[in-house]
Amino acid sequence: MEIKIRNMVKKFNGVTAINDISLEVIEGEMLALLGSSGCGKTTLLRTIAGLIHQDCGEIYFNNMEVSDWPAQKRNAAMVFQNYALFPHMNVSENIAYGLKIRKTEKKEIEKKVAEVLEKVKLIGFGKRKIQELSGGQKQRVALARSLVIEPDILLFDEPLSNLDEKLRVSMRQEIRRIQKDTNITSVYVTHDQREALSIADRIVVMDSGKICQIGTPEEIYYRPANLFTADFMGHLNVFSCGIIEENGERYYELFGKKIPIENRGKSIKILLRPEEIDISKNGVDALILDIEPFGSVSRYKLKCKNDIIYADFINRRRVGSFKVNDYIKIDFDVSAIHVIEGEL
Amino acid sequence: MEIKIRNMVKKFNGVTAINDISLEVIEGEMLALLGSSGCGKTTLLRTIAGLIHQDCGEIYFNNMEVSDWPAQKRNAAMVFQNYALFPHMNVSENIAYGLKIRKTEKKEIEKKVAEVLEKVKLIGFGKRKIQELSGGQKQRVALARSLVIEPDILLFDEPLSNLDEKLRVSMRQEIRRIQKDTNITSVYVTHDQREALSIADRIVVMDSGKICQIGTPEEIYYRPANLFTADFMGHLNVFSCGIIEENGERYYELFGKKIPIENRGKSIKILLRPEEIDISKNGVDALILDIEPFGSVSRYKLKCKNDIIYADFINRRRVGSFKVNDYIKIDFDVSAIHVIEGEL
Amino acid sequence: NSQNSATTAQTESTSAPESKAEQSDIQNDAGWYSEYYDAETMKGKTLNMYGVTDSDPILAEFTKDTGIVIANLVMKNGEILQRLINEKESGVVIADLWFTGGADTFISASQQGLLHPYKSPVGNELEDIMKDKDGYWHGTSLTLVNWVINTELIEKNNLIMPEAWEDLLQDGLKGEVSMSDPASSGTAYNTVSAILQVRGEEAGWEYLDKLIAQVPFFTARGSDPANMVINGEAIVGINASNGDREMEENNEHIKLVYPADGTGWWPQPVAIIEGTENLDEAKVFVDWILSKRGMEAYARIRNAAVARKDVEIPEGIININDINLFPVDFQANAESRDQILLDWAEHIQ
Amino acid sequence: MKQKNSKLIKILYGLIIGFLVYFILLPVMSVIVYGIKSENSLFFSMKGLERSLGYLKNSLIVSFSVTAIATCTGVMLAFTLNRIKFVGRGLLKLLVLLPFVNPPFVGSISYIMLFGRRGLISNKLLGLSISPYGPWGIVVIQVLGLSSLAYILIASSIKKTDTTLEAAARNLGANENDILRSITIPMMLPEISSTALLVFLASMADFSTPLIIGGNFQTLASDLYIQITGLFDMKSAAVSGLILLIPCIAAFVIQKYHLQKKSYFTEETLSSSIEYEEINAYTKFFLISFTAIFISFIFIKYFFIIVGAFTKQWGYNYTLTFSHVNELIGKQYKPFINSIKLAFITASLGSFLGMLIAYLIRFKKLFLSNFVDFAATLPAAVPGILFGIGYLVAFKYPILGIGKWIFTDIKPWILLGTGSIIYLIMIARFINTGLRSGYALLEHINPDMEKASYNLGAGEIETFFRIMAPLMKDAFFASFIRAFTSGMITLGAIIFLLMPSNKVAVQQIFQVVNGGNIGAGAAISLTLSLLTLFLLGVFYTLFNIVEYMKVIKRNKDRLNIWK
Ligand SMILES: Nc1ncnc2c1ncn2[C@@H]1O[C@H](COP(=O)(O)OP(=O)(O)OP(=O)(O)O)[C@@H](O)[C@H]1O
Ligand SMILES: Nc1ncnc2c1ncn2[C@@H]1O[C@H](COP(=O)(O)OP(=O)(O)OP(=O)(O)O)[C@@H](O)[C@H]1O
Ligand SMILES: [Mg+2]
Ligand SMILES: [Mg+2]
Repeated sequence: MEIKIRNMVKKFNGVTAINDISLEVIEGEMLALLGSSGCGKTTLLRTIAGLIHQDCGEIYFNNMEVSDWPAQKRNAAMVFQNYALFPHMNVSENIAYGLKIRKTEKKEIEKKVAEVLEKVKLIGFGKRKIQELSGGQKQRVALARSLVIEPDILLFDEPLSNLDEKLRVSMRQEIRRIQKDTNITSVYVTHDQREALSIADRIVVMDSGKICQIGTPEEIYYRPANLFTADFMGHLNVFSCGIIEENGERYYELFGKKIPIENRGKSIKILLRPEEIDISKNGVDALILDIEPFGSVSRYKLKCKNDIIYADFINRRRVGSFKVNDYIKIDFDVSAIHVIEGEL
Repeated sequence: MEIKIRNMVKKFNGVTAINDISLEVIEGEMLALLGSSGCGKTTLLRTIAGLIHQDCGEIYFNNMEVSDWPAQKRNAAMVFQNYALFPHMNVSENIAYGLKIRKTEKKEIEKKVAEVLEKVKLIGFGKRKIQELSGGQKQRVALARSLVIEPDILLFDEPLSNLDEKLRVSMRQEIRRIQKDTNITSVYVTHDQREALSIADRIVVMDSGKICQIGTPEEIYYRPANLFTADFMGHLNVFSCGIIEENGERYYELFGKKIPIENRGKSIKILLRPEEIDISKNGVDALILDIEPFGSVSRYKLKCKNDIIYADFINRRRVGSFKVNDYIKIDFDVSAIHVIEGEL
Repeated sequence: NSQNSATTAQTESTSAPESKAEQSDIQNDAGWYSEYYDAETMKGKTLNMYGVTDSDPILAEFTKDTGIVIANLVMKNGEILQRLINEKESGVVIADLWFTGGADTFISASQQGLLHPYKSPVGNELEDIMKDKDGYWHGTSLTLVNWVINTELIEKNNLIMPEAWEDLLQDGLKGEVSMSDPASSGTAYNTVSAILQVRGEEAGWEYLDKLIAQVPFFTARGSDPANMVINGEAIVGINASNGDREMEENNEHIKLVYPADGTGWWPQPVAIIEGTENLDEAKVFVDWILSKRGMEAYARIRNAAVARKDVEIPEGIININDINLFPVDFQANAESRDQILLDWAEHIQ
Repeated sequence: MKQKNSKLIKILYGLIIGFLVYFILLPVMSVIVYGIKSENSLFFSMKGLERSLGYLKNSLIVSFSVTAIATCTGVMLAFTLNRIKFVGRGLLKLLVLLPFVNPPFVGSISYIMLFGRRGLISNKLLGLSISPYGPWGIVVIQVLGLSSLAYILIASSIKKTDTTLEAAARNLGANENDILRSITIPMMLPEISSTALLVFLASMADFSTPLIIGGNFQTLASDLYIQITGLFDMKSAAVSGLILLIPCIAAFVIQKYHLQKKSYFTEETLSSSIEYEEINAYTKFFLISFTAIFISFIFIKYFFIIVGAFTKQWGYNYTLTFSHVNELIGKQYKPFINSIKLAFITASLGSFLGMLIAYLIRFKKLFLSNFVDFAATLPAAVPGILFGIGYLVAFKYPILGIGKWIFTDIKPWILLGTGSIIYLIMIARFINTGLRSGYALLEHINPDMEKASYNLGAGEIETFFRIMAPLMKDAFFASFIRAFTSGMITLGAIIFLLMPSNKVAVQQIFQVVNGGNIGAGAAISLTLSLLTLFLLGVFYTLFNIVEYMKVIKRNKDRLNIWK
């Protein structure tokens, strides 16, 4: 099922949640929707599901306009951000609900429910009341409830936000496997860019109800179209440089390196991701101001000349021996630089 | 305020949520509570707050037993996992609630609410109804509501789970700053070990209602006491090795390296974190099976001889040029190895 | 014809002090007299009264004359009786007076010691049948059994306007006669017992059987038949009233008919409640209501047929002298009640 | 050791238990003992028992039908008027509440004039001649009245619907029918069953409708009334009351245990809007026309009463006149004030106590909660007049009734004969309405709401007033309306306890209607209704004043923005 959205607008008494969005989701793809809190992700998902109605714009499934279709005709199962589990049913009943509606045979329902309970690691929880679950368990029930019906479209609204890393990874793989196996077109809202990078075929970055960029994870990460996307996808070192013209050559200088540039503008912005910065004997001196350990990576706050620079170094034990106030020498590869022109 | 928990047990009709936990939280420290979904984190927090009552065991605040104190006397503000915002009050009223209860002056309340709204980046949302907020906005209101009263104890139950990375980092810093400035003893439940590592003074790792390990982030990460902790804190390569005795020397072999060991057991487990593996010309050959990009780091699934090994490499562009099915040479530093004896 | 009119000339209360004789003359001019009346102390006093009808306008008149205020609480006969029983048991006396209600409940109350005997000197004016011989109660007005007839429907259905009891048995009234249940309504019980007393057991039941066949169902309350006739649910309803024409005046299509061959009746008494703390004031009221002045006010305001015969009868009121009243023995009425009701239950099956 | 509760709560709870024992259980027990103790009561003759059982059957037939019909109607009304948008909804929402301000006595007269054998609509218009008397007459009249009760109870909770659940079901492919069957209705079960219970109890205890319209089909409650007022046999009445209690208690138990198994609260306690975005046109048409027809039935009756109050002779001569209204002018106004005072105080206190008990039982898990629940509900099952007798026979003794065994000679304070006893009996009777609506609503409130408040340092009282009370506000008002309106026209329960100097307004109507002047009766009933309606409007405004202020302020803010 291919989804096409044209010029969609949605306002809530005065607040514009979606501001003229056009978007295509290709058949069988997993599209991640990334964006800051309150930027309209949930709203977009709900309009696709038909749970709220857009003020303007159309939605097409396989080139058929569905803007006026009721939700139950769309066969687009959604994992709700707040779970929306039925409190008067137990775990199994919640999961079986969609199947029952589809008049699946009782035996079949039991089988499928058992299977999906295993997939979300909730074996033995079938008879539990919803109120007797922990936050993460509820979230997994919500996930299971949508996965089990194998719909045409799957809409995930931060489906793993309350799970620990290990479970999240395995759920993610499960979701990905099911989605690939059954070729279900999926839209996956997440607040976690790492998750988006690892699960999505393409990523949409949204800001205040608008789309900032659409692209593959690689494009989004390495070739952000604008500062917002770039910054959003990971902490960013931004340098404003003036362009120097010498002997007909145009270049700019960063940490003493002269880097040629073909650009005609007067000033540019240079983006350098923290992980592109390297420790090197030939580098420039930098003072460690702070170290924030992130598991396999630590983020270093460095002072280099007058710039504050963030750098991510892998957390090897030998590296771990750097301490705050140590001096290190840092370098970067010119190819790692991403240049954005003008005043962004 | 120092918190002491002694032999606490809590069962929910048959389900043991907390199984004999003893724990101390030092005055002014930020203790992170990590553990898999459903392991009893929320339950532990709620017993500290006095919202549910333990079946056995005692709680002391500053050596005073508070086991029987009602919640309102404990002055331990909690950020609820499900927010628990008051639906009949708007954002400001929700935040002001605790202050009103404390009979703070009206002017003062207004000032504080405005301040905290700024801190959680919700300026202009004061008059909004709770039902008109997005998931992440609600979560921030919940956070603000607890922070604003500057209680003796702060209990955070996954307070940032619905926020994007950028917001999360800034909220985290804000929380940390407030906590340090006011020296409020805090317990911080999170499912995100990176968050725990970066925010906590000490970390408690829990599993099925029990404590697995307590320690500083460093201890927990580098010197896990058991396989569960080790695995939970980041993906882990585990090798079971037999110990070889030759010429009176005891050693084991890993990727062709002979590593001496003083241990007397017959078999050991060797743990190697993915980030400790390095690319090196002198290393052993490994085939790339899969690459999962995680932002600044990518996780590589490698096949090395008959072992499947996970390795994290920093995501530099030059490294990024490796592709699935490429061969690379990998190595590791012996000092990076963590050995756990016997059959864990 | 009305009952024998032997009046007892004996006055019990000859103990009235001489000094008050002068006063009594003045009051006699006003049309009433009570030896217990003391304007100074009694002015503004409030008495409590139970009753089955709204007596407020009369009580207002009383207040005008004496300065004593009376608050009246309207309840049903049974409710008053039950309250008095229980209030007596607890020693809490709420009401001082009981004015209006069925004579049978007054008899029952006096037997249970709920009433305070007071032989009012004014009571001498009343016929014996109108009062209790021990002074427990005095009748004030008469309640008369009558028929409420929907004239519109009589005309429409070409029926004979009923005048005698036999007329209720005409074919056209089948299912159109409304009557209350003698077990629960004083009106109906009085009618039944009067018919039995006058016609004798056998003939009485014979007639009643035919009457029963005309009635679709027996209503629970005495007031229901009249309402049914007003609403057009029935054509004739057996009803009881004070002799007033109010219902006719309020409803153009309604006519109140007093059966020519006799009708049941009972007095509406006044009595003093045992244990009242305002005995003197209560006696004043009894004296006042039984006086010519009181009765006249009563007749005028309530359009009631009153017990005293020397009272001028205002326009529009039935003159009891024109009506053929069944001779009734209230005491016997009360005694045979259970038996009659048992018989009745069998006859309606 | 479960949830711990503070001393305050325990003391409060103890006081409540004391109140319930004293002012509900004691009188009810008294009346039962009173009935059983008497030697000559009907109870001890087989025939008497047979007779009572016959009436019991009638009662059950009527009450079951009424419960089924009125509850369904109430659900449909609540649904249509709160969840479907259509033109004129506001008006219907107002009109549906009319039966609450039921003009006493004349309502049934109006009904008979319209639908009786020679009724204006049934006979003159449609040419029918059906007797309205009998079981169906009772059912129809009770349904018309009790559907509104059902409506208001359900409506207060329907406003708390979490529509995301329906959205989730829709999203999983359920069509509107499925959703209704599997989500919406099951989620409304607490209020539906609560309502059904109250409707059942109200129908069982209603004696006036069978009296007026039952013909020779009388119920246990009306028979009980007849026994007291006609047969002067209060003891047999007490026994009938005892028999009447049995099915009522059974209904209570069934309702209670049926509900306890499931949970109904969700994370979200309020949805921003509960209206259906779209709804099947046929369904919409059906629901709206059903509602409109039902409400027009109610309306016609009221309109006709207005006609009665302003025409020369209701039913026959429709010349306009103000004579009935003029007659009112001379009437005492004090009874009206008394009525308002009584209804207002008892309705607020009763509803409040009921809500409080609901809250304590649901959220506090206190000891004896089943007992408290039962005791507080009991008055709903006892016909008012019987309850009144209970007070009469219990509180005629000193120290609130139990002094019977202590003081034999001295005469200390006796409740009977004081003005406060009618207040107490009314409060005792109104607790159950508050309790039921409180329960129904609390089922939907996430207990974490309360916990969050404690956690922020609020004590029990503050939490109750600041968090729970506002959340339960609608339910409180629903209960208040019901209690207030019924307080304005209650007579049966207090007739044995009233002081002559403290009469209530409804008595005046009783007097007028008894006099056969139904036009004046209509006028005075109407006055009482309008007064009630007006007061309700005032209360409603006061009650929501804070919100109005907010709305006004908001609009001002908006305007300022535009400027
Ligand atoms: N019912 C509503 N009324 C008014 N404003 C609303 C309503 N629902 C959402 N909004 C606003 O619309 C914007 C988009 O909301 P949405 O829920 O789509 O955000 P989101 O991207 O899902 O955010 P999050 O990551 O925090 O869940 C937010 O600013 C929110 O405050
Ligand atoms: N009311 C309850 N009745 C029965 N079991 C319960 C109840 N509440 C929690 N549990 C169970 O107790 C265990 C611990 O729950 P808890 O909420 O403390 O987990 P948690 O560590 O917070 O998990 P998560 O990270 O998923 O929120 C879970 O297995 C849960 O299913
Ligand atoms: Mg969202
Ligand atoms: Mg939790």
